Amino acid sequence: GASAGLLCAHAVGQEREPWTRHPGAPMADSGAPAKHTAHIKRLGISSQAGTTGTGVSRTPLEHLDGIITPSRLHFERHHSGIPDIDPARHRLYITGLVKRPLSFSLESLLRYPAVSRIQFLECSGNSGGMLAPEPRDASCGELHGLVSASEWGGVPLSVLLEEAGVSKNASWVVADGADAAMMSRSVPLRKIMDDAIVALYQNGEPLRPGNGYPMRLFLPGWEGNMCVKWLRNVQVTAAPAMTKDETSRYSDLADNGRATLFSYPMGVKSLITSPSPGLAMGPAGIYQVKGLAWSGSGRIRRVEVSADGGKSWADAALDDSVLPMNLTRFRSAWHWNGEPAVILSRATDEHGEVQPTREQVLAGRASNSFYHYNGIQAWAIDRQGWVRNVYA
Amino acid sequence: GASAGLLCAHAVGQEREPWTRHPGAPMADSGAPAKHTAHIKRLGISSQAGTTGTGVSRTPLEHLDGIITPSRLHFERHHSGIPDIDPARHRLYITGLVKRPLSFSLESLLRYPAVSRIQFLECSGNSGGMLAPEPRDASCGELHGLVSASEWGGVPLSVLLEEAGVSKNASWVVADGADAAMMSRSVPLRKIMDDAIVALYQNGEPLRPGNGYPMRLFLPGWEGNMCVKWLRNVQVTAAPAMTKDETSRYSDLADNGRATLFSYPMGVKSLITSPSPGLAMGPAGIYQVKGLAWSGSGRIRRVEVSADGGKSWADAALDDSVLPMNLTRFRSAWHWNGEPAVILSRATDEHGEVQPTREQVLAGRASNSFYHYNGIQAWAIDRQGWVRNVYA
Amino acid sequence: DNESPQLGEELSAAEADAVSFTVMPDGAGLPAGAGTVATGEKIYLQQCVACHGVNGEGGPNDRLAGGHGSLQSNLPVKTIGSYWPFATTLFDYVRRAMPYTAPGSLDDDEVYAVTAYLLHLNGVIDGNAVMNAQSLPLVKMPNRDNFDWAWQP
Amino acid sequence: DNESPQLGEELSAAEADAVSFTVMPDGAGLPAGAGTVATGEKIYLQQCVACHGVNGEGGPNDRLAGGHGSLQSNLPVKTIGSYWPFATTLFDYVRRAMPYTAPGSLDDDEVYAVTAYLLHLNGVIDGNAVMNAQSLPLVKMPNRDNFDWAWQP
Ligand code: HEC
Ligand code: HEC
Ligand SMILES: [Ca+2]
Ligand SMILES: [Ca+2]
Ligand SMILES: [Ca+2]
Ligand SMILES: [Ca+2]
Ligand SMILES: [Ca+2]
Ligand SMILES: [Ca+2]
Ligand SMILES: [Co+2]
Ligand SMILES: [Co+2]
Repeated sequence: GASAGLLCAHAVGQEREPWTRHPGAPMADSGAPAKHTAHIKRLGISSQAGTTGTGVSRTPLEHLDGIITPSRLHFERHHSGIPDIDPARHRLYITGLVKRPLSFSLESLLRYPAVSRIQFLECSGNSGGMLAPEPRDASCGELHGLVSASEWGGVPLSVLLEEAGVSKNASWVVADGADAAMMSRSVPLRKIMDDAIVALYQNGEPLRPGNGYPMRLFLPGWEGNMCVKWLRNVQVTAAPAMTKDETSRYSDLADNGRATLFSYPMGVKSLITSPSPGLAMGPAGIYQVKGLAWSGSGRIRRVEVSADGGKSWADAALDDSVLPMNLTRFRSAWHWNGEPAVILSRATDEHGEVQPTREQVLAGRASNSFYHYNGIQAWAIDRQGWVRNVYA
Repeated sequence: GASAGLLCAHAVGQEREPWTRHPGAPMADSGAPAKHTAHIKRLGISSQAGTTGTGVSRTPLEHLDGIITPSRLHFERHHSGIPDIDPARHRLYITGLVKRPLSFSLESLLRYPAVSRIQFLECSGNSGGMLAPEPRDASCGELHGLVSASEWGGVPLSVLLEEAGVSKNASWVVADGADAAMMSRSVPLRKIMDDAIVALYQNGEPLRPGNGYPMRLFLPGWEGNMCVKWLRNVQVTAAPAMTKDETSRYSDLADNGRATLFSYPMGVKSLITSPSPGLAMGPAGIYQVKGLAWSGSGRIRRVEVSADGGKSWADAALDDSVLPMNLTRFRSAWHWNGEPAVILSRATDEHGEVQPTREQVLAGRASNSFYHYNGIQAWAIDRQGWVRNVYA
Repeated sequence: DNESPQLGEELSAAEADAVSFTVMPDGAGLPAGAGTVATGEKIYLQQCVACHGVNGEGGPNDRLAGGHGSLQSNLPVKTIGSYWPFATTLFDYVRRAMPYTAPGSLDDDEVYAVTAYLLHLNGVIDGNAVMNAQSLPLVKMPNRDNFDWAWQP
Repeated sequence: DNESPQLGEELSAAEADAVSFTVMPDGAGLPAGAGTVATGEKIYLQQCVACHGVNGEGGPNDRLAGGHGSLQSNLPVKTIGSYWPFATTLFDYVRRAMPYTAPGSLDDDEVYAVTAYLLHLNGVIDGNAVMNAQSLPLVKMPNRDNFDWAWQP
């Protein structure tokens, strides 16, 4: 007997599943996920005491496959909730050290040259839980779900700056958002002219409010906090503004008391998303180890996996679409013999940068300096097939 | 005055938008689209008389950008509605000319080798409205919205067939679905072994019910009807089954009374998605002409656009991700002088196949033979900036 | 393949046959049983006529008969009789999908019968013909020889 | 650029200034007005203390004072006084974002005042100091010299 009660061994007639016996549900304006996948939702939602919109929600990486994150599951990091913006009244301003300060409506931006690329966005605070002295009992998404990937489409910001006429002495911009925190970050002008876009589309459709509707800054490979959502003003300056979010936050304190500002590209990183905590293994046998690798500086060149806690490594296969500054999906078959095992992945990018160990990442850091954590992740599997976060 | 009432010319203080004055909405389990984009939904939903699930819904191409279709907006083509499948009881069978007929649960398939690729799916009946003797007054999505693109992830069907052991005399399979129509199509074994997958994931998450949850067949570049949704049985055979959907439907009748079966790859095709009917132009000036191009046989090599009804052509720019058997986004700046104009696009694929004209497509066809329409689309723009479907 | 976990559960021949609905043009997959045009007419008038019309003339749903000789005209009418290359397709499809609101509710004899009736309506078989696993594959459809294959294995 | 439709609408200098909130470390962007520590204390006790605690000790939200000398310890406490490199950041941020439930509700004098109070709480300025566009950029923060730049223009 091979099926779940649909067949009997001595069947003479045809056997059809119960849901084939009457017409199904109609076509719909907008297709919803299956009710059976309702457990696939954002994880670890948390907000500062007394607030509902000053915090994070995380992508459930362990339930996803491929290299794109459905927009509904893209992680969130808001500083004062999601503003209810009227797109007809919203304006994007270009101000500061320009010949002609300008104001753009959404409608006018839709007439500008545009590009579209599939790229990751990672909060520089992602994986901060790995600083805990003892490994936290949490899932892959709960630990590392402040990273997502989307197709981002919009107008190169350089085109708008050229229209305004950037002054010779300019070398930064200060971008701020139309949320209640008017969140602001300084961004080097060189990055802006290189590949920054004013994103209007995410995964084919207009941005969703949680990701910056009607427009956001997108800086390929750089820390998520700089990709200012609900973008309202790009003020051209000669120096960084030293905003609260680039000094008090998103700066890196060393254990000698010195701190580093402006650490921008996200480091080379990888994670095994399955097996991972919460996805129990079945009996011994062949499993597909799969995961994600990315680098803020370019393409992933190689991902190695280990099933013996790092003693030996083997190259994983990479899915076809290895795009610069995007998530790359890796896969590797693994014959699990049913004994306890520790599985790891290690990424290398096209510049030869190799993902560091947890120890290497933490060396020299202050004890609570959690930004830019990109250490190798270890999952331990026990005889029962339970998977948990460990420090290898 | 440059903004919509937010500023007055003699402002001395700071001006902040009303939605920046109080904290916004909280983080959410699942992020919804903006209320202002509620008009972006599937188009042209229609079902056979007396039914709600035997028909189509279309992707609103004119409101989208990039090369991915959000799953909620992926077109639908169902033959008896969307079945309410219990994933724990669903089985995928491999039967027919095999050494060992097999049954697979969803859970077991998740342990198999997998791949993931971004590829289009087009109903072979897409654009059938272009057969009408007079050009229909309809939008781009209403006319051509039976095409969408997704990241499709799943198990190569070849792996499952190898496990079952395909007999020497096999050269086809017959795939059927667990919908109330048990929709079935014959597929050449060569395609199956080449690049067919049992898709489990779409755009990163499990398939949605409207697109085959928990699993569907996906055949890159081939007509959508063959990519059987709710896949339940793959029966290996020595010949095609001549199912209703490959004979009565999805066959191509010529005007001499002969008909062609098994026309599989979708032809090279392109469309201007903007400007297009329903998106009114503003005043004369520069507009970005943008659109989609694809070929069922490989990569798009070139897209040309014309703004003078086909007298002269210029190469459009292609977005970075030109993937095989996927939508490619093209863009071209156009200075509209405010006079009536007819705009066209024409795609060429990597094999040198050039998109035909409407006349070329229809030559030799029966008058109501609407499958595989891939003719060049013309939009006429009048002095008021209204855009409409015309036969160039 | 050393990457495959080989988790398929083997089916007996009977189980495999029970889940496989395909009827091939040579009759493979046809079940035991039989049906007549007369029985088929009764079933049609009870279960099908509301959607496919008297004498299969269509309305509100697909027309199932007629259109003979129309394929080269300005408005081809494709029906079972005018277009379909194989009679086995009719059994296969009705067993899978019809009647629309209760597919799977007819037994094999009833499917044979309604198949016989529709073939007779289209002038393809005699009013006394009995359809079963032997006779159905032998029915030669009028338009059988007018198909080409775009894909060759 | 021959692809740009050039649809930006020009802003007057006053308009551009009104939509630009940034205060630079050199004081550029600071408005007219002024505030004292004493006034700031009153405002703080009305509008801020519920979230940031008496004397800025924190609770339920961020701690705003103290932590001096803790940066090299096993548990660094980063506050305005112990960590922030520039005093202008405080004016910039409070004007944008605080008080949390009603950002934009304080006028410029009030923002100067609460800035003065928080700097005083952190021992950075004298209780008699007045903060305005001239004095604020001159305030030297204790941790000012302990920052390196990972990115050089
Ligand atoms: C409630 C309506 C309804 C009833 C009752 C019904 N049908 Fe249908 N039938 C349909 C619809 C709708 C379709 C088209 C399905 C599709 O497009 O995939 C169809 C299609 C068909 C076709 C294929 C036509 C073609 O040209 O492709 C046949 C044959 C058919 N029905 C036979 C029958 C028979 C025999 C019965 C009774 C035993 C029956 N139908 C009862 C609605 C109905
Ligand atoms: C209702 C709660 C609430 C009130 C009232 C409030 N704050 Fe805050 N404050 C917050 C929250 C929450 C944050 C953190 C914002 C974030 O994480 O982006 C914060 C952050 C701050 C910070 C930045 C702290 C750091 O180390 O980065 C300062 C400075 C501040 N508030 C000052 C004030 C002042 C001054 C007032 C009164 C005028 C005030 N706050 C009133 C909730 C409040
Ligand atoms: Ca049974
Ligand atoms: Ca240390
Ligand atoms: Ca005003
Ligand atoms: Ca013709
Ligand atoms: Ca059978
Ligand atoms: Ca200002
Ligand atoms: Co950083
Ligand atoms: Co075809």
